[in-house]
Amino acid sequence: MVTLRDAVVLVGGFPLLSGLNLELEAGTLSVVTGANGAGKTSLLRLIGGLVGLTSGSGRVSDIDLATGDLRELRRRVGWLGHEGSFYDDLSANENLAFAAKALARPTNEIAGVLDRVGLTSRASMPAKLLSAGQRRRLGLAWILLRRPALWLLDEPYASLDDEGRTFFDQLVGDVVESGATVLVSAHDPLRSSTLHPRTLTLAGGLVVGDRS
Amino acid sequence: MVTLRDAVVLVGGFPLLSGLNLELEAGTLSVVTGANGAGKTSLLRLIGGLVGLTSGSGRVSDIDLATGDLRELRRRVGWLGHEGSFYDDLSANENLAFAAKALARPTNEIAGVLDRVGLTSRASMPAKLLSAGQRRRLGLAWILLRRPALWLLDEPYASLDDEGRTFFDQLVGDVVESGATVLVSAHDPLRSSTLHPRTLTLAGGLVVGDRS
Amino acid sequence: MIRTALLVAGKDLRIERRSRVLLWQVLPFGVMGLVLSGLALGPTHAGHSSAGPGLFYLVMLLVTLLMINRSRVIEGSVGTRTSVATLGLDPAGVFLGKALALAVELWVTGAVLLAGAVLVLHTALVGTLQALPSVVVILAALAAAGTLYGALSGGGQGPATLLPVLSLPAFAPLLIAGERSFSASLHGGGLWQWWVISIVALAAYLAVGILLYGVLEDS
Amino acid sequence: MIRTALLVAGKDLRIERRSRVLLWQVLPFGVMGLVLSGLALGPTHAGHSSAGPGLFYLVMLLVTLLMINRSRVIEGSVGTRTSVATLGLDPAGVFLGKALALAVELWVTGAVLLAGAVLVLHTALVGTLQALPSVVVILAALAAAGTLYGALSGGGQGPATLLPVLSLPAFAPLLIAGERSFSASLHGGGLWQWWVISIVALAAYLAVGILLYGVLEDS
Amino acid sequence: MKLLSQRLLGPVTLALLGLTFWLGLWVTPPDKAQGNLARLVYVHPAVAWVALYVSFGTATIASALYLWQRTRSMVMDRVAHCAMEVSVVFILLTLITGSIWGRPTWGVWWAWDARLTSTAILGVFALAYLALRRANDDPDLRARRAAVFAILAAINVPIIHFSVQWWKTLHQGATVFTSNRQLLIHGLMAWTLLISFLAFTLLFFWLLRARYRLEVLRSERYDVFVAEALAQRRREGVR
Ligand code: HEM
Ligand SMILES: Nc1ncnc2c1ncn2[C@@H]1O[C@H](COP(=O)(O)OP(=O)(O)OP(=O)(O)O)[C@@H](O)[C@H]1O
Ligand SMILES: Nc1ncnc2c1ncn2[C@@H]1O[C@H](COP(=O)(O)OP(=O)(O)OP(=O)(O)O)[C@@H](O)[C@H]1O
Ligand SMILES: [Mg+2]
Ligand SMILES: [Mg+2]
Repeated sequence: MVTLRDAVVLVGGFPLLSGLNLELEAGTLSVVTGANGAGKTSLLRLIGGLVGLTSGSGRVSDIDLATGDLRELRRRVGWLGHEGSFYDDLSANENLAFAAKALARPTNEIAGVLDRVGLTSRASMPAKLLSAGQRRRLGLAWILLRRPALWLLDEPYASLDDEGRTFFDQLVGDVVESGATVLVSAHDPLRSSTLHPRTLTLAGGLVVGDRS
Repeated sequence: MVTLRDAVVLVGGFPLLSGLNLELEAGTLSVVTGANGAGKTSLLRLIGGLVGLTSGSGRVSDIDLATGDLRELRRRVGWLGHEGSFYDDLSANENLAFAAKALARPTNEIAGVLDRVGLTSRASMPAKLLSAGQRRRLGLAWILLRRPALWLLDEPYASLDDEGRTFFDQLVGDVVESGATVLVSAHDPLRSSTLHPRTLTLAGGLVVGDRS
Repeated sequence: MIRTALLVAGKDLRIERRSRVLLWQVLPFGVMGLVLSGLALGPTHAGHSSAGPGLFYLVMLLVTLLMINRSRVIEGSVGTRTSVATLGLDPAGVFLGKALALAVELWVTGAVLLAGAVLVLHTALVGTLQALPSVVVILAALAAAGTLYGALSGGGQGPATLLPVLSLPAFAPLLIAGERSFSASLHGGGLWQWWVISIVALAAYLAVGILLYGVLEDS
Repeated sequence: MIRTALLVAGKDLRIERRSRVLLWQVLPFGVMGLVLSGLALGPTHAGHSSAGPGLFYLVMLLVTLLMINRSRVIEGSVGTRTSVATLGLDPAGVFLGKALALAVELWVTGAVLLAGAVLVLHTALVGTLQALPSVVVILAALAAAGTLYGALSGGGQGPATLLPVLSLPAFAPLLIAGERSFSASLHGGGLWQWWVISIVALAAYLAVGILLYGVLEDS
Repeated sequence: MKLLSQRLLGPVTLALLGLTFWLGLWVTPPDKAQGNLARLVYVHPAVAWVALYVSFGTATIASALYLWQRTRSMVMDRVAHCAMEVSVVFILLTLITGSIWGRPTWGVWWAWDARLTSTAILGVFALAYLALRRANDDPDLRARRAAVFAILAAINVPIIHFSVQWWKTLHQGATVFTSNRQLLIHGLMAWTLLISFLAFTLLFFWLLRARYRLEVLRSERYDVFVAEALAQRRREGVR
C-alpha cells in the first residue's frame, strides 16, 4: 500500500523528513510514535499527498508520489488532523451533506453516521460552536461517511473522552478487518487489547524503531 | 481561591454551565473530567475571567466574577488552551520577550525557560512552524515565565510526548508545592504517582462527581 | 464539473445567506462608498452625471475585493482545506462554483448600487437600463478574474493584502471597458468595441480558470 | 500606559517588518490605486491638478482599511487573544500602541503616495509640502479612529467586511477636512478651520480610545 | 562555440551600446522640429521594445514552458523570475526616458495617455509578480502561481501596443515600423536606430545571464545549506 524510499520533504529549506524508508502492507494497522517534532504529522501528510516529495521516491496505493496524480491519491485518503476539518459556518449535517455530494454518496447515511459518533443532538448547530472533542468526533464522522481505503489519523485520541476512545478503537478494528489500511500517529498506546498494531518510532525525520 | 455558587454561563442563549457549584482551596491541584461537551473548557474560561457570568455568583482570588475587575483577575491567571497561545509570526524567543516585558519581568529568564520546555533548538523560528507538541510546550513556557497564582490548563497532555508529560507532571508538582492553585481539565488520569489531585466530574454543565 | 460547480456555489451562497454579510456589511459599504466618492470629488465634479459610471465601477471594484476576500475566508483554516482537499473535487468545478457564487453576489450588489447611482449621482435612468447587460457581463468577468486572483494570492486566511496588488492591474481593463460602455449608453457613442472587450475578457478568464485553477491550489 | 504602548507598537511594527506586507503589498496597492483612480476619472478630470487631494485621501482611506484589517489579523486566533488577555495589558496602552504602529505605517505610505501625486497627478510640489503637516495630523487621526473601529468590528479574524461599514461614516469628516486643507494649501484659501477640525478630531479619537478601548475588547 | 559566444556577449553589448551613443549623440544630425531632444529616439523606443517584448516576452514564454508538463523544470521558473526582474528595470527606464522626453514635447512629465498608463500598469504587474514570489515559500507552488500570474499579466502587452490606435492620444503612433513595412526615417538615422535596438536587446540578455548566474550560485549555496540541515535533522533523532 505504502512504499517510501529515502523520502525527503523540505519545507522552507528545513527537512521535515530526512530520508525516510517505510513499507506498509494493505489492510494493516500501524501506529507512529515519536517525540514532539519528530515528523509524525509530516509523514502522514506526505502519504496523504498533502505535501510534495522533495527527493527520494514513494508509492501510495499505486500512485507515484513524485510523478503521479496527487489529487487522485487524496481522494482515496481519509484525513483527521490536529485542527478542525470542516466548514465552521455550516452545521454538522450540512458539512457531511457537502462531503457526501462531493463524493456522489447517498446522503441518507448521514443521520446514521452522526448517531454513531454521538453528535445527533448537535447536528444542526454551526460547527464552530462545537467543543474540542465534538470537533474531533465530527472529523471522524466525515471520514466514516467516506470509507476510504487509507485512513491517516493524527493523534485521534487527543480531546476524545473515554467513551469516544473506546468507540474509536472499535471503529479502527472494524475498518482494518474490512481491508482498509490505517496509519495512526499517537503518543499513548492504543487501549484496545484486541488490536495488535505495528509500532513505528520516528526521530529526526527518520524511522528509528519498528515493532510488531 | 475559587468559589462558584449556581454559576450559569449563557452564550448565544445556550447554557455552557447550568448552575454549577464549586469550591477550590488555594495551593491545591484539581482535575476536571467529563464527557465531550460537558463544560470543562467553559468552566476554566469562567474561572479565568475570560467569559462573563450570566447568573449566580462567584469569587476567584478575591475578585468577584460579576462585579470585580476581570482584567486584574486575568493577570493572575496562567492559561493553556486547545489552540496556540502566542503570535504566530513571532519566534518563541520574541513571544516570551513580549510576555516578559508586558509583565515587567526580567527577560534573562527566557533562555532558561525555553531550555526547560526543550525548545532551545527552535527558539528563533516563527511560532507558526512549530509542531503541535512544540506549540503546547511554548504555551507552557509562556505560563512558566509568568508563575501566576492560578494555573488553568485545558487538556495539557494532548499532543505532548512521553517526556513532555513527565516534565509536565513534575512542573505541576513543583508549582502546587510552591503554593499556586492548579486546575487541569483532562481525559486521561495524571500519570505521576506522587500527585494526588482532587477529581471533579462534569456533565451537562454541572459538577456531578467529586473525589479526592 | 458542472455538478461540482453547483455544489460549491450552493455551499458558498448558503454560508453567505446564513451570515448575511452581503446584506448587512457589503451593501451598506457600497452605498457609502458611492456617497463618499461623491464627496471626495467635491460638489463640482460629483454633480456631473458623467462621473456616475466611473464611480459605480470604482465602488464595485472595492466590493469585489472585499467579496473575494470573504470567499477565501469561508474556505476556512488549514485543517479545513486539508480535509476538503481529500475530497478530490474537480478544480475546474470548484473554480466555476466559486466564480458563480461571487457573480451572484456582485449582481445583487450591482443592482442596488445602480439604483443608488440613479438617485444620488443623477445618472440617467434610461441609459442605466441600457447599460444593464454590459454591467452583467463585466461583473461576471470581475467574478471570474477575482476567483482566479483569490487563488493566486494564496488560499485561506493568508495575507489578504496581496490580493489587491495582484488583481488591480488585471481589473483595470475591465474597469475601463465597463466605464466606457456605461458612458456610451448614457451619452451615445460606439458601444460594440466595449462589448467585444468585455465578452472576450469574460471568456478568457473563464478559460484560464478552468484550465489552470488546479495548478494554483496549495499542493 | 506609555510603556505598554511602546511594547505593543514595537511588536506590531516588528511583525510588519518581518512580513514586509507594507513594502510589497500595501505600497504597490496604493500606487496602483492612484493610477487607477486617475483612469476611472478619465483623462479630462484626472489631468486637473485639482483632483489630486481628493484622490490622495481616497486611496489613503482604502490603505487605512487594509492596514486596520492587517493590524487585527496579526493579533492572531482566539487562542492567542485568550493568552494575551491573561497578560492584563493596559487597554489604553494597547490602543495607543496599535494606533501608533498604524500611524507610522500610514505616514510611510502617505509619503510615497504624495510623491506619486506630484509626479502623476501634477499636484503642485510647493503646495504639497505646505500640506504636509496637515496630512500628518489627518493620517494620525485616521490611525486612531481606525484602531478604535477595528476593535469595534470585533477582534481577530472575524468578518473583516464589517469594518468598512462601521468606519466609513467616521472617516468621512476626516476625509473632507483633509481634502479641503490640502486643496487650500494648493490653491490658497482659508486653512485654519480645517486645521482646527483635524486636530480636534485627532484629540477626540485619542481621548475616546484611551478611555473606552478597554470596553470594546472581547470580555 | 557556445563558450565563445558567451564570452563575447559582454564585450559585444558594450561595443554596440558605445556605437549607439556615438552615432546618436555626435554623428546623426539634430531633428528639425525637436532639436537635440530627438536623439532620445535612439534610447526610448529601444528600451521600450526590450521592456515589452524581449524581457516580458522571455518571462512569459518561460512561464508557459514551466506550466506545460513536458517542459516543466526549475530552470524555466528561474529564467522567468530573472527575466521579470530585469523587466522591472527596463520598464522603469522606459517610463523615465519617456518622461524626460514628454516634459519638453507635451509640457508635462506625465499624462493620462493610454500607452503611458498601460505601461505603468505593466510595471506594477512586474512588481506584483515579484511580490507574489515573495509571498510563497514552497518552491513548487511558488513557481506554479508565478507562472500563471505572468501569463495573465502578458495580456497587457498587446493592449499597450495597440493602445495608440484604440485610444487616439498623445503618444507617438507607430513611427518606426509602419504597417507597410517602410521605414519612415531614412539613412544614417535608421541604421542608428537599428543598432540601438540590437544593443539594448543584447544588453538585456547580458543582464539576464548575469542574474541567472547569481540565481544558480544561490541555489548551489542552498544545496549546501540543505545538506547541512539534513545532517542536523538526522542528528536530532540520535540524541
Ligand atoms: C512616460 C512617458 C512614455 C511612456 C511610458 C512611453 C512608452 C512607450 C512604449 C511602451 C513604447 C513601445 C510601444 C510598442 O513598441 O508597442 C514606446 C514607443 C515609442 N515612444 Fe514612447 N513613451 C513615453 C513617452 C514618449 C514621448 C514623450 C515620445 C516622443 C515625443 C515617445 C516616442 C516614442 C516613439 C517614437 C516610440 C516608437 C514607436 C513605435 O515604433 O511604435 N514616447 N513608448
Ligand atoms: N521552516 C522550518 N524551519 C525549521 N524547522 C521547521 C520548519 N518547519 C517545520 N519545522 C520543524 O519540523 C518539525 C515538524 O514536525 P511534525 O509536525 O511532523 O512533528 P510531529 O512529529 O507531528 O510532532 P508533534 O508530536 O509535536 O505533533 C518540527 O520539529 C518543526 O519545528
Ligand atoms: N450556541 C450554542 N448552541 C448550542 N450548544 C452550544 C452553543 N455553544 C456551545 N454549545 C455547546 O456547549 C458545550 C461546550 O462545552 P465545552 O467546550 O465547555 O466542553 P468540554 O467539556 O470542554 O468538551 P471537550 O471535552 O470536548 O473539550 C458543547 O456541548 C457545545 O456543543
Ligand atoms: Mg504532529
Ligand atoms: Mg474542551
